[in-house]
Amino acid sequence: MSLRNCQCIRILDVSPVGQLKKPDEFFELKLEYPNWDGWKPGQFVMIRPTGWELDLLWARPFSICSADGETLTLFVQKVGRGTSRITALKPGDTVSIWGPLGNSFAMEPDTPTLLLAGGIGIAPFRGYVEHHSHPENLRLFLAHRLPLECYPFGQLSSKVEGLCMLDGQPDDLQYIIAAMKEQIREFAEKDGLVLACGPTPFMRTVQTFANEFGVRAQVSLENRMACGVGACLGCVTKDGNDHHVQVCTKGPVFWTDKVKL
Amino acid sequence: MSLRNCQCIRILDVSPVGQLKKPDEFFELKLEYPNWDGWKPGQFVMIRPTGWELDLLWARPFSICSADGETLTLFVQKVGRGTSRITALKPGDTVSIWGPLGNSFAMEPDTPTLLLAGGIGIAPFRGYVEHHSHPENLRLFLAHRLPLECYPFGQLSSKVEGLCMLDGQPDDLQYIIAAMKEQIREFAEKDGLVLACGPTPFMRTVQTFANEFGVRAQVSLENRMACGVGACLGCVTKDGNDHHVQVCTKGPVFWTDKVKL
Amino acid sequence: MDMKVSFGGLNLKNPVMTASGTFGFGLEFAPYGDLTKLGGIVAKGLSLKPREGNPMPRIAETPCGMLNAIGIQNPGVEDFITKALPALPWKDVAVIANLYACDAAEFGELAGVLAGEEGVAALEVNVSCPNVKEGGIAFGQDPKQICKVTEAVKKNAGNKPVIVKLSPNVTDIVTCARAAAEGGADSLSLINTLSGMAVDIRNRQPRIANVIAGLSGPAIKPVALRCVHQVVQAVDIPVVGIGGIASAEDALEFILVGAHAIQVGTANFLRPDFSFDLVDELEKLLEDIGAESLDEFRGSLKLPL
Amino acid sequence: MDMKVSFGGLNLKNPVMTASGTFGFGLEFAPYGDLTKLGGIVAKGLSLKPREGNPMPRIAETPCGMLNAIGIQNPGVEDFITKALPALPWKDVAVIANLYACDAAEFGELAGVLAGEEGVAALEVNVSCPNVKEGGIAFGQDPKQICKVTEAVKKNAGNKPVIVKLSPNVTDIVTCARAAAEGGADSLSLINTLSGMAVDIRNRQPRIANVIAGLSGPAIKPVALRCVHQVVQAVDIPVVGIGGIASAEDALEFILVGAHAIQVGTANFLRPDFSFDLVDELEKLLEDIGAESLDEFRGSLKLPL
Ligand SMILES: Cc1cc2nc3c(=O)[nH]c(=O)nc-3n(C[C@H](O)[C@H](O)[C@H](O)COP(=O)(O)OP(=O)(O)OC[C@H]3O[C@@H](n4cnc5c(N)ncnc54)[C@H](O)[C@@H]3O)c2cc1C
Ligand SMILES: Cc1cc2nc3c(=O)[nH]c(=O)nc-3n(C[C@H](O)[C@H](O)[C@H](O)COP(=O)(O)OP(=O)(O)OC[C@H]3O[C@@H](n4cnc5c(N)ncnc54)[C@H](O)[C@@H]3O)c2cc1C
Ligand SMILES: Cc1cc2nc3c(=O)[nH]c(=O)nc-3n(C[C@H](O)[C@H](O)[C@H](O)COP(=O)(O)O)c2cc1C
Ligand SMILES: Cc1cc2nc3c(=O)[nH]c(=O)nc-3n(C[C@H](O)[C@H](O)[C@H](O)COP(=O)(O)O)c2cc1C
Ligand code: FES
Ligand code: FES
Repeated sequence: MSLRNCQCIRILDVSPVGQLKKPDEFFELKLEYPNWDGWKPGQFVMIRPTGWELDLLWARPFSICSADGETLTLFVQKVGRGTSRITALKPGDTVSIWGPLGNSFAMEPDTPTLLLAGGIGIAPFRGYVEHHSHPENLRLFLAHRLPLECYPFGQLSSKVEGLCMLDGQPDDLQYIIAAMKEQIREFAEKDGLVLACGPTPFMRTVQTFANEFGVRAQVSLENRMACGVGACLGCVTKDGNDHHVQVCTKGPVFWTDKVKL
Repeated sequence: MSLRNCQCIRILDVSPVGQLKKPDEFFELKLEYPNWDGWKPGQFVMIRPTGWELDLLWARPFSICSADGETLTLFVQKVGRGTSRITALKPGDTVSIWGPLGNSFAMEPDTPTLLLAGGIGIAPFRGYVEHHSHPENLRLFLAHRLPLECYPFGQLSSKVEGLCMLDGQPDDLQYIIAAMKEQIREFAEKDGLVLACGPTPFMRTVQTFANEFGVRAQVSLENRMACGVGACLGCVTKDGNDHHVQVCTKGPVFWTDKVKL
Repeated sequence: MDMKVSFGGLNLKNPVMTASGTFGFGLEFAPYGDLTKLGGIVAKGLSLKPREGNPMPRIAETPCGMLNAIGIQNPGVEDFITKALPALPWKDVAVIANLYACDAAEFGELAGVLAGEEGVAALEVNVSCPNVKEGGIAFGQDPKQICKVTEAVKKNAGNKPVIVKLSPNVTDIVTCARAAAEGGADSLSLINTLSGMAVDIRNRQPRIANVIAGLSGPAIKPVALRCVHQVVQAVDIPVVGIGGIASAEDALEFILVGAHAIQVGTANFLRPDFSFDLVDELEKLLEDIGAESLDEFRGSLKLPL
Repeated sequence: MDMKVSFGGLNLKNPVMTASGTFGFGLEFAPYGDLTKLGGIVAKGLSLKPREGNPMPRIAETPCGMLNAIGIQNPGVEDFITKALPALPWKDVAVIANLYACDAAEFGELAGVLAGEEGVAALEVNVSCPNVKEGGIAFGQDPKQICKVTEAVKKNAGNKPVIVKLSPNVTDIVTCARAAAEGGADSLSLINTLSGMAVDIRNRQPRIANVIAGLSGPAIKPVALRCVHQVVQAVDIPVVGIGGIASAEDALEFILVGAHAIQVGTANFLRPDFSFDLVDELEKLLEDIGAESLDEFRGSLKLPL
């Protein structure tokens, strides 16, 4: 098991991604690599900037996007007060960070694997692709609301087969859902694996189709979290037996037949 | 009456004063000049940095140190959470500011006037000296705990007669009090005016000697303030008739025979 | 969007009022905005006789809040009527007097003095003042007393609407609200401050001379919302929401749970022009979130079945 | 400095405990610090039968605080005894069970089950849970019930010390404290959460499925300090201070007003190593402010005459 102690580390760089159209929604955060002895794609960290005064109490959870022995990279979408302040951090600022937390995505190098990302849900898949020994078995499908350049899609589609669809007009959603269904059916037919990360409605859709076609599938949940360590019971979801389980420790990744969304 | 509307203005510069010995206790803050049609030495402003979240609710009061049509200068001592954050502001950051507030020091150009400053209490006297038409009638006495270079003493002692005493050792205080007494007696004898600004115990001592020698004297009080406009009644002091009066609007400057300390 | 609101005998041009004790007599804020822009001004607490209030220190900052124990320092109701009231633009903004007394008879008397004042739009009864030692707490926390005081004020108030201001320092705020309604209150305002305390570990003294003080500001907003919600659900008379409002979003939260108007207290200390700006921001935010009208939005909280 | 503290049948190596519901069963925090460094660990609330707790969402952030309505989700007392307890280093740190039930008889039964467990240092009785709809509120807010429950627990607790945890959502906390003392409590812990609420103006829904939830964190510290102060002044049994502690200074404030120990709740979410660090910081700060000893400092608040 990897060390999960809480550390105070320095920000190396915060840079907006896809400046051109929407300059300040997506950010790549580079931090000093914490003293970890490993991590797995799908795991996440809790981050709380030092010197946040007390009016934002909680840390915020972010998927580990990528890491080498020197740098930890996160991919952060600015959606509210916490992410606004996190993306305004400057090099040299410090954060409390604990992790790697939670379980990880199934990794079966020889199985055809479909990666379904809804928007920012692409974050953990960057690490997944980097960790995968047979990227030729991977296909990445991204549903995106903003211009493609806002996401780390290019970095991935150079290594794996990539598909993307813009969710820009009201009608787009139905085409995306239809395409997703088709993809899931295809991977069910080749006895593949489906991994998904994105907003809850997106995860529900994936679950429905996975059930329909009987394919093995995992979804990563983004429930609100206070502690990240399984203690507060604020982040729970229902498992297959209708029991409340912590998303932070029993997840964030769940097999679609073992979770109620 | 001058305009006292609340404005959002930019910080031009924040620089530590007297770096050498104690690098981060005293700061000179330069701000854009707010759209005022005037101000008087002894008046103050309330300042609250924009983007302070809600865990420091109140603005903080500071004496107007000096101002020309372009720049407003304050002199800030870091003593707690609020002043720590104010002195960490960067050029371009903005603050809400309202003022000029309160009354001002008596200004009688032809009267020999003794300015008694305790530490940071020197701040309003910089403006006083600059506004005075006969600085040769002024004498400045500063009791200081930190090295002299930490205070804007040099700027003033080039224009007026300046005396200063270091309050460094436990014994120093009694000598300072004795010297102050002597000074006050001297100005009483020449029918002068005594103006004082500093911590409350310092103001009490001034009051005692002023009474003893029957000299006209004013003290500026530094009570904690929430509104700065006379509304909250959190800053009151007792006047000569034992009535509670607001320091922010009836003061901060009081004649020593019209206030109970 | 039409921001006018009428309830409990009051007609306000918008739901933004300022809370008693945080806006002086209103005039202190005239240099920072147009007083007639506000929905209403609740003046600082008034007693029959002038009061010097509590000893110093009286205020302390706390996490996202503040403590105060001013002790209803005020020049007395007569002074208000002769000095502050005539100086206020009461023809163009509802000026509400806030009444403080220590028994029902005195409350009645106060109401009688103000009943004839054309410039006073309504009377708000402070049955809760948790700051003042002399029996303040017990009396605002006892439904029977609340009813009695309300009756006494109502009896002498002539045609002035009566707002009863409730304390949150009770086991059951709904019982207190019912007691005020029973006593004839035209509307309720809540909450007053929570009973709190702060100490200094270095000098080992309380930070407030009165030791116990009233907690206000954003920190108490969740408690205030809960109280307003409970009272709106249980009582038929209109409610004015107070407690920790520091943004247009906060104000709309109170309206969403069913408040007809809101009062801004501690946030007036964030910036003296806060309440003035809030009037505009409130209307804009209502539009932004797609509300059809203030009436449609008010109380439209969807509760789980 | 000697940080040991003994009170109400408990001997702790220092006054820092973790509050129920915010530190899991303790084991969740083992990767972040040495559990045996703490003065005590209060485990999450236990009921006789397993409980699924409330529907989601259960938590919301508020200014300097948070709301929770977990609803005492727990695997039941038997599961605790067979799984978590044996895994905890209870020989080297006081492990305190927190009991939740909805009537006195059930509380007694729970106490009976735990009385024989060597690993349990004391029982903390949660008479206040403001989160759970089924009668939770009324029953923790009624002095008679508090006394009855305390008696029932005490009767079955064997030689385990009993701590009664009080709710601040009452008109008079002193009466509740007296009732617990009368029922035989060895000590009191306070405060539990304040009853609060949050709503979302965009989807017009409560932010917590249970609608009403418990407010905790720095926002409530002034209320907690006031409650501890009032109880310490009025009641003879020792008090554990809880509510908004987020620094060593906060912890010392509670000790200054007279608490024997303190519990850290919401601040465990600031950083999972918060409570571990607090142990060191507390000792250091006590020395910095020139206290002679913990005993000398405790309750040394200078009140005005
Ligand atoms: C395991 C996990 C991994 C995550 N990975 C990433 C990541 O790699 N990159 C990234 O940008 N975000 C990620 N998130 C989501 C991220 O944590 C939230 O966006 C963030 O906490 C929002 O904080 P805020 O203060 O800015 O928003 P708030 O002001 O708290 O809320 C703003 C809006 O966002 C919604 N919201 C806030 N937090 C969440 C949440 N946790 N889940 C769903 N909705 C929320 C609120 O309902 C509100 O509408 C992850 C979440 C989890 C649980
Ligand atoms: C009219 C007026 C003019 C002032 N002019 C200046 C000035 O020109 N330069 C300057 O540096 N300071 C000035 N002050 C004092 C300044 O406002 C306080 O130092 C500041 O508010 C402290 O805020 P803080 O958050 O840093 O300290 P806090 O964390 O609030 O307190 C830190 C310590 O300082 C004490 N303290 C805090 N505020 C005050 C206060 N207002 N009066 C006395 N003690 C206090 C506290 O008791 C505590 O011991 C003035 C005050 C007033 C009322
Ligand atoms: C400094 C101060 C003085 C107050 N004085 C009074 C008062 O005289 N009468 C009254 O009914 N309420 C008084 N209050 C309570 C406020 O009107 C309001 O109910 C409370 O502060 C909660 O609102 P807030 O959180 O927006 O401040 C006072 C509050 C403060 C902060
Ligand atoms: C998520 C959460 C769960 C809680 N669960 C319990 C519980 O099971 N039993 C209990 O007695 N108190 C429970 N509490 C209350 C805390 O123990 C504590 O009394 C309260 O949070 C105030 O302290 P704080 O401000 O330091 O958090 C819970 C608090 C939180 C935040
Ligand atoms: S975030 Fe606390 S249990 Fe999952
Ligand atoms: S600071 Fe509010 S009255 Fe002076």
